[in-house]
Order: sequence, then C-alpha cells, then structure tokens
Amino acid sequence: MTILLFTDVCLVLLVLTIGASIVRARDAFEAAIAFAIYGLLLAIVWVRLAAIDVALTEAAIGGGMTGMLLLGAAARLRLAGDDHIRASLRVRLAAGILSALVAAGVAGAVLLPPEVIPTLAPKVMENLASSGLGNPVAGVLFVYRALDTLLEKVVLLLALLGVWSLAPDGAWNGRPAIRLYARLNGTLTFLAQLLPPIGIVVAIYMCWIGAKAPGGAFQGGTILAAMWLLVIVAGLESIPSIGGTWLRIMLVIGPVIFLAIGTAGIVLANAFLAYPAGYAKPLIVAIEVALTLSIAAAPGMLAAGPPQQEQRQ
Amino acid sequence: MRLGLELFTFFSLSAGALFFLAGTIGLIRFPDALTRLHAITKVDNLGLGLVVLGLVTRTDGAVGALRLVTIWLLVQLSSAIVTQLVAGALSQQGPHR
Amino acid sequence: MNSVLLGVASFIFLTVALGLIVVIRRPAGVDRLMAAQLLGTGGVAVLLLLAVGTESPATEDVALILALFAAFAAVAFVRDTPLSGNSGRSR
Amino acid sequence: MNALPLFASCAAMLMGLGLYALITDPEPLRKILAFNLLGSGVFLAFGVISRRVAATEFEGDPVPQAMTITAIVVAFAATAMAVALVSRLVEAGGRATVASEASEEPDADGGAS
Repeated sequence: MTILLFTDVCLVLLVLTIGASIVRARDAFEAAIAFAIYGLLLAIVWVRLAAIDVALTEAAIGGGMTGMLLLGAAARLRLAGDDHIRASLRVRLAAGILSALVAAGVAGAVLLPPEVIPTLAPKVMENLASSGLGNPVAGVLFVYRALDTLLEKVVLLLALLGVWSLAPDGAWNGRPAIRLYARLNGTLTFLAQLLPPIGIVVAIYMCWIGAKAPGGAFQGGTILAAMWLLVIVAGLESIPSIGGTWLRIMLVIGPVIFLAIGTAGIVLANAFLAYPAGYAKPLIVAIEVALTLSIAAAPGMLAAGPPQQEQRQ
Repeated sequence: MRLGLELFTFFSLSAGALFFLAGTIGLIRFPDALTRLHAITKVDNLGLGLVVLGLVTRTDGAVGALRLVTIWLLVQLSSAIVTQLVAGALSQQGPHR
Repeated sequence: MNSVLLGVASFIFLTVALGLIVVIRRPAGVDRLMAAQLLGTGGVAVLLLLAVGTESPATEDVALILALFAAFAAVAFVRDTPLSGNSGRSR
Repeated sequence: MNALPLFASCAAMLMGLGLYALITDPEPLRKILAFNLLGSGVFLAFGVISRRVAATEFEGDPVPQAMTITAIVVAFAATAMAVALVSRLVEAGGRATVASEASEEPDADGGAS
C-alpha cells in the first residue's frame, strides 16, 4: 500500500499548508475562507483514519456550518476596520518556542503508544447486538454514553441561549441578523430551490442509515440546517423570530424526547437512559428522528447569530 | 468479457485523471479569473464523470452504480449553478487579473 | 486492479492539492472562491475512488456530503466577498 | 498502518500552529479561528488514538470516534457563542482587536510572519 502512503504524505502536507495559510492570511475574511476549505479537507483525513462517522460530521459542521458562521462574522466585522496588527517580534519568538515545545510534547505522547493499547472496542462490539444497532459509533452515542449525547444537546441549547441573550433589550424576540445575499440573483434562487429537496432526501437517508452504517442524527440534522440557511440566505424565506412557537418546539423536541425515554428507563429498565430489552432499536430511532429536527434548528439559529431590531428585511 | 471491462475501467479512469490534470494546468496558466473558473469547472466535472463511468463496472449491482451516478449528477448540478454564482460575483467586481 | 484505482486517486489528489495551493496563494481574493469548487469535484472523485478501491462503501456517503457542503460553502464565499467598490479592504 | 505516525505528527503540528496563532494574533475573530485550528489538532490526535486498535481485528475504536463527534458539535456551539460575543464587543467598543497600543507594531507588509 505504498500508493496510499504517498497519498497520505501529500494529504498531511496539504492540511498543514492550508492550516498555515489560515494563520498567515492578511485579513480575517481570507482566514475564514481558508478555514472552510480546511474543514472540508479534514473530511478526507478522517476517511483515511477509518472514522467515516467523524468524516461526515467534519464535512458538515467543520466545513459547512462553521465556515458559514465565520465568513458571516468576518464580513460583518470587516466594516469595523481591519488594521492588521501583529505581536512584537519577542512575543512571536516566545510563542513560537512555546508552541513548538507543546507540539513536540504532544507528538511524543501520541507517537509512543503504551504497551497494551487501552480500548473498549471489543466490549462495544460484544454488546452491540443486544441494542439492535449495526453501527458501533451510534451504539456508543446512544447506548453506552447516552448521557454525553443528551448533555451535548443541552450544550447546543445553552449556547443558543447565550447567543440570544447578547441581543440588545429592544431586540428580544426579534429576528436574527443573518447576512442575506445582497444582490438579487436568479441563479442563487434557482440553487436554493433545487438543492434543498435533494438535501432533505440525503438528510433522511443519513438519519436512517445511521443505525447500521456511518451516519446519524448529527449529520442528517446539519444537512437540514444547511439547506434551511440556504433558502434563507437566498431570500426565499425569512428567518423566524426567536420567539416563534414552532421554532422553540423544534429546538427542544429532541432533548425532551431523549430525556423522557431516558427517564422512562428508570422504571422500565432499572436505570436512567437504559432501554427496555427488545425495544432498544425502535426507541433509539425515535430519539434520532427527534434529535434530527432539533439539530436542524439549533445550529441553523447558532449560525444566524443574535436577534436584531426589526429593520432589515 | 472481464478483460474488456477492466480495460474499459482503466482507460476511463486514466482519461478522467488526465482531465483533472488539464483542469489544474488551466487553473495555473490561464490569465484571468473567468477563464480559470471555466477550466476547473467544466474540465473537472468531465473528469469526475469519466471516473464515475470507470467505477460503475466495479460496483456490486445496479444499486451501487446508481449511487455513484447520483452523486455525479448532484455534483454536476450544484457545481454548474455555483459556478454561475461565482462568475456573477467576479464579473460584478469589474476587470481584474 | 484496486491498486490502479488507488493510483488514480493519488494522482487526482495531487492535482487537486496543487490547485488548492495555487488558489490559496493567489494575492487577489477572487480566486479563493474557486477552492470550494475544486474540492467539490476533485475531492469527490478521490473519495469515490477510495471507496471502491478500499471496498468501504460508506466512504461514498462522505463524497455525497462533501459535494453538498462544498456548494453550501461556495454560497457563503460568494455572499460575503466584498465588491471592489464598497469595501474598505486593503490590497 | 505506516501512515499513523504521519497523522500523529500532523495533529501535533496543527496544535502548535493553532497555539501560536492564538497567542500572537490580537484580533478576536482570528483567535477564534486559531482556537478551532488547535481543536482540530486535538481531534485528529484522538483519531490517531482510535486508529491504533487497527492492529487488532477492529478498523477503529468507536469510543474515541463518538467522543470526537460530540466534540465537533460542542466546538461549533462554542464558536458560535464566541463569534456572537466578538460581534457584540465590536458593536459596543468599535474596535476588533484586544491589542494594547503600546506593545504592538503595525504589520507593514501584511501577511509575512
């Protein structure tokens, strides 16, 4: 497999080059573009590390959504003036030495594996059959470490509350100030009409396949969020105000159903977040569907930013 | 029959790879942004089409082949429209190099 | 035969990497818009070849998602790129 | 499995790069970018650790992979929160930097580091 090794060397060099260009970019906007490219590129790295689930998440969230968020912010802040200042030579030198030391330390720690590689993989595979799932990563997310996954959804909501709470008093319950497409453009309208139906099908496929192959609620939900934002950016739909009942129902339905099923587990299966024997798979699928809806709403609203006074359309 | 298929795959993939190379050369050598855009979109899409064509014979069954072709169609569609968008942004920016 | 697939994947990846580096290095911001395009087609081709070459069909799904989000990122690029007239961007 | 040390060094270097930019760049938005770069290095190191079990019969360890997925989502949420804070900072203060005037010098040629 020398060919693959060669590709891997090129891949790593390219990732480092793009990573360096994020740091060296002249303004924040160029850095944000480079970061979006970097996120998409990392998906290929994750494929090479045999982590397909992570590759899907990275392409969707690391490349797409974070890119959208940072590009919007960079464009907004550019108006505030961008005299690029850098730290003095002494600071840069010290930071360089410190960073090199940290990198060397981490490299040493990762490169020298312990005698016996600690892993829970055999245990995961052993018990996976009883959950009815075929995807070990989904098994970890929804069976063994379900509490992490539940709390992660809560973190998304908390972050959203944090973003919203930064709005000026008068803007509460307003609409987020997402950057729309400035120039009216038939091409974008066409794209925003054509791509979302395909995206929705792909999202449902992702959510469904997640039980037995890489995929799942995160990836499916993020695709829905991206398609939603695409329609909004094209100006075909207006973004909901943050007080909207439907929006709020969408946001909480995932964690609420997850929590309800988890609480029911105390009675039915003798432990919080445990599933009664034989019903694990249908319950997990129910949770995933609800989570997909919530994940569609939360990152979309996070990328849109805090609400603003009602003036822009 | 089998040898024929293998040869078909081989030539199709090689042609696809050549198109990607041509696209990158165009990106490096062409003088202005619009022609560079033209080079990477048209040529790379054709290259991807040829790669998919070569891979179709290697998948198991019609469903696998259909998946590949669907992905190619999606790329074709989105890339064509996005190119229009980028070109629009470029032409609004006025003459430049 | 699989090594042919991987060889072609390697070759296409090289051309894409070269293109990306050129695009990122260009002084004017306009060329950077094409980077998503480049990954959207070239990256998809590489991933499809890897999927068939290493016999992991799930990799095809990564190609699908990459195609979708490359288009999404390109829309964000175009949305936020300043027009030469009204921006205070320094050259 | 030969490529594993390669990805491990890549992860470490990305962490170093992110840390360097996090310290030296005074613009808050670029500090956020740098922090994400640093984070992606950490995630990649996790990916390498999950891939170590490939010596046995598994392709990769699902536990670190699942943790990485959670981490990517949480990093996105934190980034969104940080971006909102920076936007508010600029609205309130009008300046997109946290540099103090005395210790900084303008970047003359833009980009050379």
